[in-house]
Amino acid sequence: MDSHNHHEEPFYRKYIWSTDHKIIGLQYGITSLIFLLIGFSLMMIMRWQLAYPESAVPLVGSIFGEDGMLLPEIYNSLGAMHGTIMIFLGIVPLAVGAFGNYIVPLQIGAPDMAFPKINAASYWCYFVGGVVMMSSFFTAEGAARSGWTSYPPLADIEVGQTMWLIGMIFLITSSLLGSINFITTIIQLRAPGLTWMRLPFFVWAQFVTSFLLVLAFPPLEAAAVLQLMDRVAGTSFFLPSGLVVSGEVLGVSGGGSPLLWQHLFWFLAHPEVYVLILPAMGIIAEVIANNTRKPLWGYNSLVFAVVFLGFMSFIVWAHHMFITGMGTAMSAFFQTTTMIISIPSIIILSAFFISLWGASIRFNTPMLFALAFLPMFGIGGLTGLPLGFAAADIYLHDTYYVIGHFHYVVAPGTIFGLFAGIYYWYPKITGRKMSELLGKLHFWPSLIFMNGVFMPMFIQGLAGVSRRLWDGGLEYAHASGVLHWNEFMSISAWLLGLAQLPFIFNIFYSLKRGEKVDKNPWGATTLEWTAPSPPLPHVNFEKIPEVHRVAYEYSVPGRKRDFTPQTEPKKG
Amino acid sequence: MSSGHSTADIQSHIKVYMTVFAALAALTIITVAASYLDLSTGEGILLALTIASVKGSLVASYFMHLISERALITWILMLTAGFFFVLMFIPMASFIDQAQVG
Amino acid sequence: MDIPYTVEERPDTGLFNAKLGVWLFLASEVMLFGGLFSAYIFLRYGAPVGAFHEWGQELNIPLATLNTLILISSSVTMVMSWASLKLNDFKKYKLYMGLTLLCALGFLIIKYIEYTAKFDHHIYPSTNTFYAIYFTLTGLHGLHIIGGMIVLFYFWIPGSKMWDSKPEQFTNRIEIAGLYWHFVDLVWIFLFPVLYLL
Amino acid sequence: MLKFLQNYGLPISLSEAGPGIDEIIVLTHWLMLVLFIGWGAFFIISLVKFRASKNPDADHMGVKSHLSSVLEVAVAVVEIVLLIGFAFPIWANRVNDVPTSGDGAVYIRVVAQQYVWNIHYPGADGIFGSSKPELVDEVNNPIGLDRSSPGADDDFYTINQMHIPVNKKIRIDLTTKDVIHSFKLPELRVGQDAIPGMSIPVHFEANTTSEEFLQKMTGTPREGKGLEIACAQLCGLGHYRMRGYLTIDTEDDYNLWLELQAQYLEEDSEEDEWGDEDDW
Ligand code: HEA
Ligand code: HEA
Ligand code: CUA
Ligand SMILES: [Cu+2]
Repeated sequence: MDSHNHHEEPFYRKYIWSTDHKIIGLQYGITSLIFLLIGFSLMMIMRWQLAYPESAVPLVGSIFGEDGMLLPEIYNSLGAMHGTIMIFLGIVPLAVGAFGNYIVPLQIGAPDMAFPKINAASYWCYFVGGVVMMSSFFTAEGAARSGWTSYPPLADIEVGQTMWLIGMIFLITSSLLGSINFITTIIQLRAPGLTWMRLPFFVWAQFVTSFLLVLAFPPLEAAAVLQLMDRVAGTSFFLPSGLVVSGEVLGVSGGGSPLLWQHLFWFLAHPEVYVLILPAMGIIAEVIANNTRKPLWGYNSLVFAVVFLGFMSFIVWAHHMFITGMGTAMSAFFQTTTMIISIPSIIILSAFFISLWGASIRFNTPMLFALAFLPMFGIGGLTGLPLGFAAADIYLHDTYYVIGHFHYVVAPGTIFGLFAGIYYWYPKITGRKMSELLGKLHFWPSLIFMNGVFMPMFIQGLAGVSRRLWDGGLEYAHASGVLHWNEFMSISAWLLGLAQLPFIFNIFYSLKRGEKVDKNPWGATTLEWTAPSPPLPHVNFEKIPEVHRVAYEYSVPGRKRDFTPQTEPKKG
Repeated sequence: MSSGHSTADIQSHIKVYMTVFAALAALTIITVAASYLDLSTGEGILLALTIASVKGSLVASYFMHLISERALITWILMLTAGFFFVLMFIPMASFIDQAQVG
Repeated sequence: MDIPYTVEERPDTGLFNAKLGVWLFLASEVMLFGGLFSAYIFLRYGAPVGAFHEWGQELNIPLATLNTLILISSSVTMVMSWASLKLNDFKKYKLYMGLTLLCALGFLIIKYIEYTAKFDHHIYPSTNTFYAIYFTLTGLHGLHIIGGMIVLFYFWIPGSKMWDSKPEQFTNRIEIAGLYWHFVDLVWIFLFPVLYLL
Repeated sequence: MLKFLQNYGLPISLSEAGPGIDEIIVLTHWLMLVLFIGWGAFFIISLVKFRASKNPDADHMGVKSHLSSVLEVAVAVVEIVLLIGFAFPIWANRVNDVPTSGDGAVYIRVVAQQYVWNIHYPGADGIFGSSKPELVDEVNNPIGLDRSSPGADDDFYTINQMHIPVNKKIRIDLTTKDVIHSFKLPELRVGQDAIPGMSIPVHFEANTTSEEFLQKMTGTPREGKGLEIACAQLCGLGHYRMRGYLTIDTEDDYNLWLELQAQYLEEDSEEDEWGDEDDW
């Protein structure tokens, strides 16, 4: 690109309509952190309702109605939008859009992404999608209220869904543009000498993630188009004949099937959950290798496992649909594939655990988050197993057990992974380290309150409490024994919110006051640490690096430093 | 494909393109004609899809140069084709397998 | 520092960036139409036996056959315009590209005639599931044509200046635009029998 | 483990299929516990033993043995056993062995709708009349029963009140009028989505009556609160209150209840003769 005249770029070219992967990465990062905060805020309101179902919401209650009570329809809106925002506007853009954009080209020694303009377009599609989603709160109909899964017929007949669908189409387009770019970049722009088996594990994780996005997202786009047709053109793709809604026979031609949506939706949404977790695992791998001062254990099996995981994730989707009345053959198939897919996860986690043995572990903030990730993801992953057996799922489906399962993988799992990444790469982006003290002040309460929020969900789930209940189960007798946990979880959630303040403060504080560091403060081996901090606009490196070694040469016996950068030539 | 093509190469390509064009046109006529035959539904579907697949592979192989494309592309497409068929048939199979009172 | 392999091929993959990019894009398109075809199968299975065939009788097969031929021709002219560039014949390129656009326009006009004929008979997407999927599939395909036309038009007139400065890159661009265009043709090759003939 | 899980929420099971389902939940939790404790112990030991302050120089090679592969294979084997030994058979039993009225099963239709459960009983003749969407009248005929269809005259339906006899096979045909709902009897370990456009069979057998259950619950927070039908799938703003009541009767009580319902039906239709709904 126009590398020779980047000095004279006007402000809007440099920071707004930029094609530099680093700026785009930051744009993604800032936008998605804000969305995370919004998604979390919605949940803090909902947690009030769940803890104290019969009282007005403090502070913001007046928005929802005269008496400040949260109406069930608003609760449903907040729930659907919490899921949507967290997944499609928060985690994916942060994990893939921000970290992928900023780090991947640096780690493979490329001057930029392969298609810088498409990269910018991807961000702006995401931005528009986000604006559409958010503005749906302010329309007369309100935001979507049929769950993030948007199951028809409910989603076909419920108000507010149209904006959601339009927003999704933008978000999907954004992800497609982005992931095509990633794959091409990783295949084409690796620096000389950077062979596949020398790639940092993070790049592998992003590579597989991008494939999942490219191949799994389009069916949901198709499904979104069909649902949009149902809503605006009066078709009935997902509506069977003879529905009676509020006493009136629905005036549509009928003949469609609600299960069609579920198949198309989960064909994406299962791979999507691995999109949420793989980048985090990649970050964890980098942080662990660096702070154990030793190579990742079993790099080859890690790579194999992540590729296999990606492949398998396309054929397990119907484990979300066991209770739709699946027959024996299909349930056997999907249970088996679900069990198979748990094996690569176990391999990956085991490799991380074993990497700790014989290490010299530095407990800095990124490492703390990375270490906490392991058991937290472990709990989330392990509780996926009973859900994967159709027989057990008969009882556990759509209870808080499921909610507990996936929050353990996404919140103390993925979010911790992303926190680790932010603390780890912050010096590369700004040239300064984040405050360790504030970091620890962020870490410990977060760890405690995360468990405070999500552990009791398993108890409620075992008791059979359904999800998406406006009153948190007050109505139901079978919930009576576990209802008292609601208050506990809610208080934990608010404290968890408070625990984020040191983090937010830290981000701004360290920008100015953080300890100034050189380009490789952690003593790391991978390529991004050979670029200046921050890397040069548009070109990253003073000179395209040449790679001579595998990704993690730490503590090789007989060398005077305990790390050997990938760029260091082999002698002799 | 972008480099390393001599003029003669291209000229021979052009001949191939014309042949493929003729084949595509002919197959189009055939498939339309066949649809007027008195075939059972199953046979009709089979025949029409076979012809379409032949036409499709002609376009992909020659116009899109897949026949001489790099292995990498072929691998990506094979992966895609695999998931395409999964997407096509497993939802259907699962629907048929559904427990349901008729 | 420029981004490597925008024009020349990377030795170990044998590809330039945009070629890989467009194939990945086409892979995602395959899955997009895959989702819709999957919907077609689902709905056809769910409809009364023979109903899809019955409902499809309203469609105008001769007109669609003509459209198929037009689209195939546009694919040929497209590949010819690329070959002309390879032969350094810019005039021919302009001619063939113009013809491609003309074919595309013809296709859309015929599509328009077909659509209006349906609307005149009060056939809409909401009429039954067959027409729902018919209008969705052909509509989406039509959008792909329109998108392709915009790109091709750009390369035909305003973007063709690049030929003077960077002929090789321009040829590459025509090649990948062609890949997209052939794909759209390929989709139609399947849509035509599936919607009109079965 | 079962006791443990029951201390942490899991209700006691009241159905024939319950123990099987509990069994697989319990076994999976054992597997999870073993993995968690095993790796957890390894994790803690590593953190303590290899902290930088104690172990300043890392060992480049680390663990050399491939014991972990053995472990992974072991997990896979356990999963296979669980699949073949438990998950598949339980599922097959749930889906395939659907009893018919020939087996002496009690036959009930359940029609879900936004936010109630309509329970449709075939009456003394054991034959369900047909229902038609056009006939639905939310007040007088919520399930759109066609009284003129064969076997329909003695059909009756209740709203949110389901009675079943204990120790008898129950077969339910589950449908819905509008959106997806999910029919869930937590204590009976029954769960099935109601999908629009489909009628899906569900079967189970209760082995404890409501009364016995309530006795067992004395002294717990559950005291005095009977069994219920939960809706487990988001179905709109009233999802949280879509609750039905389930009563498991002894055979005699059940028959009494049926008779009572038949009486009500009679009284109803007599009243109706002057009403205007039946004029056509
Ligand atoms: C990042 C996201 C993520 C990840 C990684 C997973 C991973 C898994 N998930 Fe999860 N899942 C979700 C996100 C995720 N899931 C979401 C969002 C939903 C709900 C969607 C909705 O309905 O709204 C869901 C729902 C869901 C269901 C449907 C439940 C229902 O609706 O009834 C099922 C069923 O099979 C399932 C199974 C699994 C399995 C078997 C894994 C496996 O891949 C897990 C494998 C991992 C392990 C087996 C852990 C191994 C760990 C160790 C060996 C170490 C242990 C040691 C210590 C802890 C010290 N998941
Ligand atoms: C990635 C996905 C994700 C994440 C991270 C979370 C995070 C959280 N979720 Fe969410 N949740 C979902 C995805 C997610 N959730 C989905 C898909 C559903 C189902 C929806 C449906 O039913 O349709 C759901 C449903 C759901 C429910 C059930 C509602 C119901 O069924 O009625 C509950 C209940 O407590 C809940 C709680 C929480 C809480 C307390 C957190 C907390 O852990 C939040 C923790 C988050 C943070 C700690 C973020 C901190 C970040 C910042 C503060 C940013 C800083 C900003 C700057 C620097 C600018 N969630
Ligand atoms: Cu019915 Cu929820
Ligand atoms: Cu899943």
